[in-house]
Amino acid sequence: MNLEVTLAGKKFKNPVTTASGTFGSGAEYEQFVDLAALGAVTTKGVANVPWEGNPTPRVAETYGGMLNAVGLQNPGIDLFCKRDIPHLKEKGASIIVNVCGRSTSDYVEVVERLADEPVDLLEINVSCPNVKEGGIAFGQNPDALYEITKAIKAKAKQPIVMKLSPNVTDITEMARAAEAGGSDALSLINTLTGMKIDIHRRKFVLANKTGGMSGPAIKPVAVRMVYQVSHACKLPIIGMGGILTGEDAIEMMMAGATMVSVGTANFHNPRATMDVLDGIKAYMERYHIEDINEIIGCID
Amino acid sequence: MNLEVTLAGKKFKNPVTTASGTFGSGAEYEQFVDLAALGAVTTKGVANVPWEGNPTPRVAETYGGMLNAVGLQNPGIDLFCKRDIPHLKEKGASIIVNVCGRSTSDYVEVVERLADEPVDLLEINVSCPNVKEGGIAFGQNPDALYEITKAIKAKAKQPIVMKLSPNVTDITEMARAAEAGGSDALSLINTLTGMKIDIHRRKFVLANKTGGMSGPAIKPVAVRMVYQVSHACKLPIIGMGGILTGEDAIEMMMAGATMVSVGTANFHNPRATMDVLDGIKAYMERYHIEDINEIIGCID
Amino acid sequence: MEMIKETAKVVRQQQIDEGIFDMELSFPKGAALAKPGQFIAMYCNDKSKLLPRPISICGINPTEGTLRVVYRVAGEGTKEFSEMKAGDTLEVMGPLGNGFTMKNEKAIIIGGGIGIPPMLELAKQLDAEKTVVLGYRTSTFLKEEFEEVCDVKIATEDGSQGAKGTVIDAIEKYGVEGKVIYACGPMPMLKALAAYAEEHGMEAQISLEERMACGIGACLGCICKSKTKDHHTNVNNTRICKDGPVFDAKEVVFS
Amino acid sequence: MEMIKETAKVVRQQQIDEGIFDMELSFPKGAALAKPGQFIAMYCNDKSKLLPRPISICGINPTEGTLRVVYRVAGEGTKEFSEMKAGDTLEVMGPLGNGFTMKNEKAIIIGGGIGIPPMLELAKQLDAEKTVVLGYRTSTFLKEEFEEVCDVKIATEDGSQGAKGTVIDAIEKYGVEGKVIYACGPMPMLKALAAYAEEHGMEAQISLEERMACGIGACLGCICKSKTKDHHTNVNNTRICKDGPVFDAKEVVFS
Ligand SMILES: Cc1cc2nc3c(=O)[nH]c(=O)nc-3n(C[C@H](O)[C@H](O)[C@H](O)COP(=O)(O)OP(=O)(O)OC[C@H]3O[C@@H](n4cnc5c(N)ncnc54)[C@H](O)[C@@H]3O)c2cc1C
Ligand SMILES: Cc1cc2nc3c(=O)[nH]c(=O)nc-3n(C[C@H](O)[C@H](O)[C@H](O)COP(=O)(O)OP(=O)(O)OC[C@H]3O[C@@H](n4cnc5c(N)ncnc54)[C@H](O)[C@@H]3O)c2cc1C
Ligand SMILES: Cc1cc2nc3c(=O)[nH]c(=O)nc-3n(C[C@H](O)[C@H](O)[C@H](O)COP(=O)(O)O)c2cc1C
Ligand SMILES: Cc1cc2nc3c(=O)[nH]c(=O)nc-3n(C[C@H](O)[C@H](O)[C@H](O)COP(=O)(O)O)c2cc1C
Ligand code: FES
Ligand code: FES
Repeated sequence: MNLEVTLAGKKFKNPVTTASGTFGSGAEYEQFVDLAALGAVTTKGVANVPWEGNPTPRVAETYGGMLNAVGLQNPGIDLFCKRDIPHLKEKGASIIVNVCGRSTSDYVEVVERLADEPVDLLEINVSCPNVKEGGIAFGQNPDALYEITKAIKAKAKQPIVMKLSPNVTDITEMARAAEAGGSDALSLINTLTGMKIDIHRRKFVLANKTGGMSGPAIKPVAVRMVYQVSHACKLPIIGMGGILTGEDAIEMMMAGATMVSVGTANFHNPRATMDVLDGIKAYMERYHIEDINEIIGCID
Repeated sequence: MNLEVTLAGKKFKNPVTTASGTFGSGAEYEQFVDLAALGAVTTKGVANVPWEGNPTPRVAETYGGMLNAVGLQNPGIDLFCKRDIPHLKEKGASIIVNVCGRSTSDYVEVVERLADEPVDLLEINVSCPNVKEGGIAFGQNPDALYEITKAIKAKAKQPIVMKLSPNVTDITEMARAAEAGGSDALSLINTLTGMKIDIHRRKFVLANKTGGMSGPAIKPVAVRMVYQVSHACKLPIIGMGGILTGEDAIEMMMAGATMVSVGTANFHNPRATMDVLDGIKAYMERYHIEDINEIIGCID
Repeated sequence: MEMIKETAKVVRQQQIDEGIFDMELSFPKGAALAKPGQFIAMYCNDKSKLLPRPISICGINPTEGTLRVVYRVAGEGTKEFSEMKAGDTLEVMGPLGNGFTMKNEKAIIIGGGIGIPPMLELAKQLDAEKTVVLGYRTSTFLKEEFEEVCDVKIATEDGSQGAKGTVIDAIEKYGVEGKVIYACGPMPMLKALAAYAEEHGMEAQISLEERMACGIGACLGCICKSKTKDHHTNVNNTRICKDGPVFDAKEVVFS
Repeated sequence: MEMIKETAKVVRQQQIDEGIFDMELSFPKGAALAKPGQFIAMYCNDKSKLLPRPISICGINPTEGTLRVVYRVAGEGTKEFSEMKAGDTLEVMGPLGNGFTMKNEKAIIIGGGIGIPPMLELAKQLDAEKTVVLGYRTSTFLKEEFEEVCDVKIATEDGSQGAKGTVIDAIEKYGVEGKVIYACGPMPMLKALAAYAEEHGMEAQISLEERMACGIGACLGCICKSKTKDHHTNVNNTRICKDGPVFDAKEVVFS
């Protein structure tokens, strides 16, 4: 049974990675997950300098999902390169680094800093709804997305994967802008912007008022967008949004994703990534599928 | 305890209505719900002529919600006026008619046909993601929305309530376009476009491939958009999207809705509208709220 | 049509075949109203699944106030039901739909696969000369119960019992005759029976299936194409949950 | 820190006060590892609620392989737990967090409201001269169990028992003294205790609460502001679930 997939010229031993921000840099999940058994570990968004993130409360549960407004707290690229990358390498993991920034030069600085690091892909988060500057501003405007993609691509040593926001009228327009800017692959979806009100205290549950919605509740939107994007441009896709089981992963791949990220599911079940991988294998066995690549985008 | 609300100059005995398309024209729910006890019955989208709708399967369950691609099957305005309006009036219900069309003239024809009918409000569905022509085309483009609003408003005898699609980058831009076009109120949200794949049959679950997602899964998006719109324009709002309980309704009203519609919840519990109403009353009693209007948009 | 929405209690549940469960529900008001061919909407306790599951009524016991359903584990919802034990409760709504119109004419009662259970109560209640024809893959659940009522012919896909092939093969092999066909089963079987009935000048009442949301005629989720314009929406669609699930085969447009 | 994720069985559950439940869980591997001040993540069986509920460990019985939790019904999740009976199962993960650092110095063990349960196991295990001070609204759940361990002082909001007011009122009224404060309770109480400890030159170990998602330090959902830069993210935030929930009060920036 072949589980290996190739995305943007890089080989991954299987299609399962972690959704940025839900898995730290892997260390926290090591008691539950063999990091080397994953296709890759996608790390929490990292910026050129440490970020404090938003005030608390930062997370809230919603029906079949959750909201977060962590605000990209991160240790900055220096500590990340010194501590997290070596640790992941030592554990035998392939690495996708998620990059965030407030301005184009922030992103470029991080990308340049990673040039000689043993990193497979750079996932560029231009779709975080929880920070005031940068982030989503690039992710909701095709021209801005094109420009920043081009700027990052010019400096990146590793293939880049622009991560798209679902909070747009037409996701295919954004996909094409990233493609035109030189992105090597696309990652979708980031979170849907949502809000929860505590009616007893008459307050927003999140200090940030709004947060990004994730989890199985949003899966139908994610599957739809992956399908649309896979038909609108030629780039390979890392699909995510609500994957809880192997069957969810298969669905995302049938819609057109070459790899899948498991996010919120980790909070529900710390072994979720492994369960997803096992579920994929079980599906392949049941239907006598020799090569996982057969199912990618298999329906039109 | 006062539950009466006024929206676009019309008084409703309480803020609870039904979400269009989930309650037929009321008759099917009469065994469970006293139609006169509702703030209003909002009827299934009606066009100038009968529509066949989409092929089946038309509905699919999703995590915490569902997809539908009914495609606005409806009997046309003639049979609607002859049968459904008199029936609702006989039962003592206030009526909000949801109007659909493929072109501006379709909408205008329906609206004119309703001029002398005992209808309180006209809810204009320019946001149905499940029909090829019309519908969403108007709902995702602010200029088109402005134009059609203006055209309908010019002919409408009753106040009009443009119903907005959540499948947009900036809901406030759409709200302002409808306001500028003369809409008397706004209704939001319609469904989020989603997709479900049957991985065992390798087929789309819905014949239409995509469908509109509704139910509690989408509530955080709905609350966020109601909140944003209530701060972006002056129009009163009918809020909907995932309301299952009285507490959900209170949340939507705190976010800025004057009335709330109960949709998918009816499928889960045919008495949902009544339970929502009872839940609102219980909340008011618990917190000694004399007038429901106090809580509308009570948080910033 | 009167219907009830209530919390019902599981009185008994047992597995009767691979993946097939037999559940008896205490639902007195529903049992008092139910007719053969109607169905109930069963709601999941797990709240991530909101829509009710439509399941046909397999047995009606108004004296005990119970309804019996026999169902196959097809996905998450039926899996949840299958794990319930006597004493557990769930929300149910019903009886729903029209049910069969029982005629006092020579009848062939036909069930295919998981379309077999709804025919049992009809076989019991139908006051007419009757033969039951059942189509199975291999294993023959509920067969003995039908045999207590009347003559039963069998078809199995592999021919391990009865005729090899479909219910039509069994009808032909055993020369089963009648004026009215009552049937439930997979779409291809119903389509074939509709053609068979037309060819032989028989009436055919067939019970259809479609994905449902409301179960009571409000959402227009579950329509089938009909030859005549539907009274409800004035188009060539009719609602399976409300105006069916049983239709005169002549009224149905098969795709 | 080792932690376990497993299906645990409810061994016993009873209501001990209005809205307050006492549950014993069979979770042998967790019980073998747990320390006072740690907590467990309890998952709901209803799948519409995905995030685990953090609940402090109130009792540890490694011999029986059980952990005890005492919790207040605050919303849907704790409501679900409260309806469980002996024999029911749920997923749990733990033990989580750091727990209290037990010092052999004269101690004041302080609990306020639903922050009282986590102090019971500490009171039992702490090998030092100690007084327990408990702040209640009115009704005094668990008080007797504390009294079996050591001297207990009470404050109630209405003064119906013990000192009227807060735990600080009780400390002052009864002249309770010590070198180390161990405390859990609402934020205003902890803030006041931090000030009190500083004023009196005492150490204060306080257990904090925040909304959590992962419970194990991965999501950065549950931070509190810290005076020094955190080893993990290199900013003035520290993770309550992983580096807490117990902190030296001097390290915490109260908002
Ligand atoms: C009128 C009617 C009577 C039925 N009677 C029986 C019966 O007596 N015994 C029996 O085993 N089955 C019966 N079915 C089929 C049964 O409803 C489905 O097998 C069941 O809904 C599957 O639910 P699930 O959660 O296990 O599957 P999932 O695939 O997880 O369900 C997902 C969604 O799809 C719907 N769905 C899936 N398959 C079907 C289907 N075949 N028909 C309608 N909806 C479906 C579910 O209701 C649910 O909303 C009947 C269907 C209809 C329409
Ligand atoms: C470290 C720690 C230890 C705790 N120990 C106890 C204890 O021993 N006994 C006890 O009764 N309570 C304790 N709590 C509070 C308890 O976690 C919440 O009351 C519980 O999560 C509420 O869940 P719910 O589903 O009933 O409420 P809902 O309001 O429906 O919960 C919705 C979401 O908010 C979260 N949430 C709501 N209130 C809180 C809160 N106060 N703290 C953290 N998350 C919250 C829930 O976990 C859930 O994700 C502790 C909290 C923390 C952080
Ligand atoms: C707590 C949390 C933190 C996140 N942080 C990041 C981040 O740092 N960078 C990023 O690109 N996406 C981030 N995301 C979005 C996820 O990577 C993912 O796109 C989204 O959650 C949808 O997947 P899911 O439904 O499987 O969680 C975060 C999501 C969550 C829930
Ligand atoms: C089966 C179904 C049919 C619908 N038909 C219509 C319609 O005819 N016109 C319309 O404006 N909205 C229609 N909607 C959208 C609902 O009115 C509502 O906006 C949406 O479902 C969100 O609310 P809910 O989550 O409470 O269902 C339909 C929704 C469903 C589920
Ligand atoms: S299921 Fe709603 S009309 Fe049949
Ligand atoms: S809850 Fe995730 S870091 Fe604490």
